[in-house]
Amino acid sequence: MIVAGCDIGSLTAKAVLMEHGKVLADAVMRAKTRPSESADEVMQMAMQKAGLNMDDVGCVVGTGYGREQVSFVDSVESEISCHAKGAWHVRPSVRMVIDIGGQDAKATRIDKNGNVVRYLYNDKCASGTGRFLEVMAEALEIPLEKMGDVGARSTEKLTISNQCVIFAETEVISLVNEGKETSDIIHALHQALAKRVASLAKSIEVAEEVVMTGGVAKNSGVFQAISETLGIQLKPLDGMDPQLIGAMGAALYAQEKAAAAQEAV
Amino acid sequence: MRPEMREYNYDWLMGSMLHAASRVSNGTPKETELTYRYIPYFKNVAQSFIGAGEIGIQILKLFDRYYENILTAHERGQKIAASTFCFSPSIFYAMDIVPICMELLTALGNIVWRRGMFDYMDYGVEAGLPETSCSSQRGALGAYFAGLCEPIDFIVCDTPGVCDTNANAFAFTATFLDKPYYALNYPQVLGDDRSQNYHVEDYKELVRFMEAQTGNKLDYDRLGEVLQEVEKQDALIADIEDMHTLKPTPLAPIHNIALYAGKFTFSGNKEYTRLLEMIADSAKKRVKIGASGLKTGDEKLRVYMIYIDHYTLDMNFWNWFDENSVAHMGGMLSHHFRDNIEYTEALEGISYGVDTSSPESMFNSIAQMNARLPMVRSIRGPYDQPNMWLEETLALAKNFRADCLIYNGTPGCRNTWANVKLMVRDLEKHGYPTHIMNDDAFDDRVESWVATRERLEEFFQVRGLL
Amino acid sequence: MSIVAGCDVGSLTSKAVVMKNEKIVGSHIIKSKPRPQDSADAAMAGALSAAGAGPDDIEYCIGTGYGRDKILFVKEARSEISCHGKGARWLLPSVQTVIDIGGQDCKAMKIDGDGNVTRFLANDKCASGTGRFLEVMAKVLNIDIDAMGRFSAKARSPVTLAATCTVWAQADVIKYINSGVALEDIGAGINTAMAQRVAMLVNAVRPEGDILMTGGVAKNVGVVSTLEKLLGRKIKKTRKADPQMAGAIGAALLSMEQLNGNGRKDT
Amino acid sequence: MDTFYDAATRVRNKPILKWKEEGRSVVGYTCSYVPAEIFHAADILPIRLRGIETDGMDIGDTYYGPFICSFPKCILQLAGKGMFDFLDGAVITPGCDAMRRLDECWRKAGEDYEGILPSYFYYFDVPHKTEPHGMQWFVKEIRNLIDSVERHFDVRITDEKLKTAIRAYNQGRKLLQTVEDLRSQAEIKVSGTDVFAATVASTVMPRGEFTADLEKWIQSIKQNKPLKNGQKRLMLVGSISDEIDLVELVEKDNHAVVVAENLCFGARYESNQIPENGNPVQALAEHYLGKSVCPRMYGKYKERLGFLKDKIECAGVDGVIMQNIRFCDLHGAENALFERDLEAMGIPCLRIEREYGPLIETGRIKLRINAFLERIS
Ligand SMILES: Nc1ncnc2c1ncn2[C@@H]1O[C@H](COP(=O)(O)OP(=O)(O)O)[C@@H](O)[C@H]1O
Ligand SMILES: Nc1ncnc2c1ncn2[C@@H]1O[C@H](COP(=O)(O)OP(=O)(O)O)[C@@H](O)[C@H]1O
Ligand code: SF4
Ligand code: SF4
Ligand code: SF4
Repeated sequence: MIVAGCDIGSLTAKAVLMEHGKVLADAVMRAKTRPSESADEVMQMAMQKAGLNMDDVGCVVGTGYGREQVSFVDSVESEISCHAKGAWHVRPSVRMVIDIGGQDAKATRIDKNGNVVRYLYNDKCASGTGRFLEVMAEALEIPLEKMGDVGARSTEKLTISNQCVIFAETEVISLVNEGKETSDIIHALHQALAKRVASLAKSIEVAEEVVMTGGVAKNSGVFQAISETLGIQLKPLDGMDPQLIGAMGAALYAQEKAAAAQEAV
Repeated sequence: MRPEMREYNYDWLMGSMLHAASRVSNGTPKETELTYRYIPYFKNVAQSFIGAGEIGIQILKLFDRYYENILTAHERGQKIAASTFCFSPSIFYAMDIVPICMELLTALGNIVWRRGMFDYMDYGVEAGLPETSCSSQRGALGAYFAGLCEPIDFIVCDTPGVCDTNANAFAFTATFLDKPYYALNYPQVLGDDRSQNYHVEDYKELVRFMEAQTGNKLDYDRLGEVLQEVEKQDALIADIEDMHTLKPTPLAPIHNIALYAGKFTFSGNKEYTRLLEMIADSAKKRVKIGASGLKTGDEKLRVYMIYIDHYTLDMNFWNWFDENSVAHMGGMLSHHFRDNIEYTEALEGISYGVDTSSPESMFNSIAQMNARLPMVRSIRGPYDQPNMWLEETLALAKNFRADCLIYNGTPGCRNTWANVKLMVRDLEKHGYPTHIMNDDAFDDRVESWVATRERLEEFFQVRGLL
Repeated sequence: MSIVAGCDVGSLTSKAVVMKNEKIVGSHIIKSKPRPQDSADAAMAGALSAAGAGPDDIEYCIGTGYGRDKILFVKEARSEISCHGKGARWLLPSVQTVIDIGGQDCKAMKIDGDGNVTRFLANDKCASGTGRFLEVMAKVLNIDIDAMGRFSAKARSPVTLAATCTVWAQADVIKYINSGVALEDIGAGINTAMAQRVAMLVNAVRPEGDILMTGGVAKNVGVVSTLEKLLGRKIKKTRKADPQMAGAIGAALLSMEQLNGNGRKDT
Repeated sequence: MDTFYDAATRVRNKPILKWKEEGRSVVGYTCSYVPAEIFHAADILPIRLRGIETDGMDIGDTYYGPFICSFPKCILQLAGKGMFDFLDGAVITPGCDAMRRLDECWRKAGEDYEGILPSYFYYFDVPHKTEPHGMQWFVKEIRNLIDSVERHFDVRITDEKLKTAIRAYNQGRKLLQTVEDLRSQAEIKVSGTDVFAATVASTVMPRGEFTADLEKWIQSIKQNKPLKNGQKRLMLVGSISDEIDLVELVEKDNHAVVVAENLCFGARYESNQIPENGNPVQALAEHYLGKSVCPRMYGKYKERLGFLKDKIECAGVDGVIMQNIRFCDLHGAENALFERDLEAMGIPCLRIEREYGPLIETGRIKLRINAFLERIS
């Protein structure tokens, strides 16, 4: 049976279609103000790619900030469980998931069956989020996708210590004014973000095998910086787009649900 | 502060509303409806208290009395003492002083007023308290700074050594309003002889201070009477707590707050004894038929709150417990530690007894009792030392058979926020799923109830609890 | 008569004013660029061309704003607090209390009859309570910053909001959007949150006399009207010039004082 | 002066490293309520724990929660990074709540990072009052501390040794007071930054060496030409600070000189000499607890205000800058009271809230200082 997971995040909406544990198609788009619109559109995108329509999909599970607003889902699951499930499916040996999305960062410890043991959100004063990087990318006039590469070219060590997104922006601008290299500033930003997120993971005790999910995981600079700060190498997700892990987890829940329903029949 | 708020005296307004609400239940339906019209914002809350039956009504009456005492104290020639929660007011009653518990006033204002205590809290900041200081005192104190209350005569608190923000708020008030001030100070350990002596010495100094303020000597006979009443209350609480351990618990979430709100306002008073008797009776009735105290009648989960156990406006938090069939096992604030209670047995030196045989023994009793009230008892020293926060939490969680734990505080609470991450880590190791709430128990603006609720639901779902 | 100028390079916008005889003869406002020099040059070029003058005509120029130390063509730099004080006094001679909310900062000050600041307090805590807070929120709501101001008047029951943190408030806003709350109510809640923070600051300097708001947020009618309610005082309107220009105007006026020799020498 | 700057701006400064090379012990403490004389008497180098030179907060934030002053968090961060590995001991006090929880946070971090917890880790319970029972408690606390140092380090701290230590510290105090007198004069010959460097250095240098250097420095100050005229004379008060760059920032454009301060790492207790005869423990207790002017001693606002007024008068202060670290309630509230009372006396005040640590908010702080100077000129 074909199942779907739909992850309506604060910044992006994601959909994954799956069959027998394999991904058929996926889609990502910028979220709109109304979550329901984003959900409809991103689902359409994914189904178009797979050449399917809604009737072909047996069960849909929603997740993410906007999950309650999605009309076509059969049930909803929290992002925490979905990211855990998705990451565990891709890499069963994983015991900790660090998920950095647009709005928050979470560290989650999971057991050998993919169930959540403990999790923690970022604290109130929060610069450890994708939003932080976006604001900075804008201020530096660098596309988000390039941040990782640019940061890798850094030669001088700078520090950005302000926890507040808005004030960190000022700090960045004054570094620009001092004539500092963009690559060094970006490197410093990645370090700053990594430190915030690392303390989150450390607070619940870091496990052996850690993966990173959510959009920010695509940023190789952050990926590397977190590895360094934690003192262990984060594991790759074997080709799977980390931003889609939440939606994938939701699809896996949908699969379980569908299977249970079939059994009941 | 909004200028229109300055047109009302804060305590007069609160007193009037509570007075009206407490009398609603006596009226005919027509009269009730009419009264509600005068307290439109308070209507919902009043209804839910009254809906809770005679206990709810008794709570309203208690608060009505509390305000009446404050408003008429000076007419009656009594002095008013500003004080804090976790301070036993019994000594005030023994010395014929009218106490004000600032935190309770803030919490009550939040429950009663639709806009909560925001304006007063902000006024506290305008007066000079840091915005990051604890909202629990800042709310009511703001009203006092603005001069919207019956003036206080002196200040007494017991938080130096325990909580800076709290002690500091009262020290600030003393300077700001130019009032005499005495603060009990607690060492970091509890239970050893040296600390016990210190408690007594400090308490004696406190009594001398109050004697000087009132011009009256402490009357030991009166103190004896009050303490005997405290003893009676303690026995009732012990009964209630015993029943609270049963599954399902016969108590509703609201009973917890009644228990400690009463203790922080009317300890040693007959009114409080009556309230406790009512709670005990109703619980007994439910126990007999094995009924749950929850509205849904069905207990699915037991939660113990490791610090503050309520949440700002509208009684949202308790109602949520009720609606989700979650039994509220109380919090650090609502349990008490007199001798021979099951959960104190594992914790050496943490309980107190009341001995009224001589002035010296009474002094000792009341000083040791005060030193064992919630905050001053277990968050005074390192959380992982014997009988401090961790051990106490584990003992209570075990005794009340909690399934999971929740931390709730205020961003102003340096004391607990400085070590709650460590605490939770240890509690998880002991097998308790534990959730940290990021809200402010007194200020909705820090995190809205919508967000708080979502995080709570997520916790129960993700950890497989509900 | 001499021409003087003031240039205010803010975190979000940069403004330049050219004055003659205490009258504005040219002004210009642009969105700030990453480098303050560039912003200053562009803003000043605009103001000069509006005045029909050239850079050499300017006899004295003072820079202010967050980028004030980076402007090459100014004779000296002054803090925006002093400049807003002067500017406000020019905009409304009866003013005694000034509230300046720009992109990064919120300040409340009291001024004397000459526009000199006698007391001030600035918001140090965090970015909420600044114009940037409103911008971030407008973005989340996907509406125009202009429209946001008008929401307060339309709202039925404004939401309460985590005013302590921009980032956190944003999360709350998203939750409200997701649970289907009307945009007007959310917008009004944002304006209220902002106004509450500002009111605390303003009250702490003990406002007196006529109050004027300067800086970009003065254009947000929602914040202004809520603030009036919270303060229990009217905030005066002025048509003499855009209050967002107050800093640059003040800088130009200070330039004039320097020229006339009644300026202070040492600071 | 270079020695002072080195000592004041580096956690692992030369005198400490040299001391260690000689195989002697170093003990760190968190608060000015700890009688350093005790350690001096045992030939242990007592140093104030500081939070400078941090470049992140990942370890501090792992253990501490979010709403906490960054000063103790920075100490924990440094400890976690092994910057304090030269310590043979640490003494934690209940200076404030954030500070006393350093005990737990450091111990727990010690379970996760090997070797960061000194083998001697002591909790020194300073009471919050000076009434007779408070003083008695503190005397006993001092005796307990002495006992435990004797046991752990296998030393004997006799009354005689304590008296010698008191004498050594008194000498430094007297000299620091001389510096205070010098900077208060109408003709300013020394910058506030230099003086602060010297006072901070006094908390992390071996006393003998410090006193000798200070004496030389004082001689050289006397030879200095007066600084430029027309600068505003400022006083700096508020939350804990050992940051030289903060004073530097105030003095940067030569518009102002810091002529007085009332800071935890400053010279505020230095005007008091400890009696060198009689019972040394009693004398230490009366000095450290009885003469303290820090807001953790609740209910003593009037004394503290009086202290400020004296300094303001004696140093001819034009304006007072009051800073508090975010989440520091003690100083935050007190600054508001100071402002109220000092402004009423016609003394201009500037209140700022800031973050401790690498000076990141330079721009914002400078703006306020500039505006303040414009206001008072
Ligand atoms: N190609 C990319 N390279 C680097 N970062 C990216 C990329 N795409 C997205 N991001 C980051 O991911 C964030 C969005 O993450 P996502 O998980 O989609 O958030 P949410 O689920 O909360 O909507 C963005 O804020 C951005 O920082
Ligand atoms: N038309 C408008 N309506 C409402 N708010 C506005 C408008 N224009 C600007 N603002 C507000 O003013 C802020 C910019 O203020 P400004 O004084 O220019 O800042 P700065 O001086 O720091 O650059 C913006 O963040 C925005 O919130
Ligand atoms: S400083 Fe910034 S991130 Fe921190 S609470 Fe304020 S707005 Fe939020
Ligand atoms: S402020 Fe006081 S308690 Fe805090 S470290 Fe300084 S002296 Fe100690
Ligand atoms: S600055 Fe304040 S909060 Fe920070 S350590 Fe000192 S007294 Fe404590």
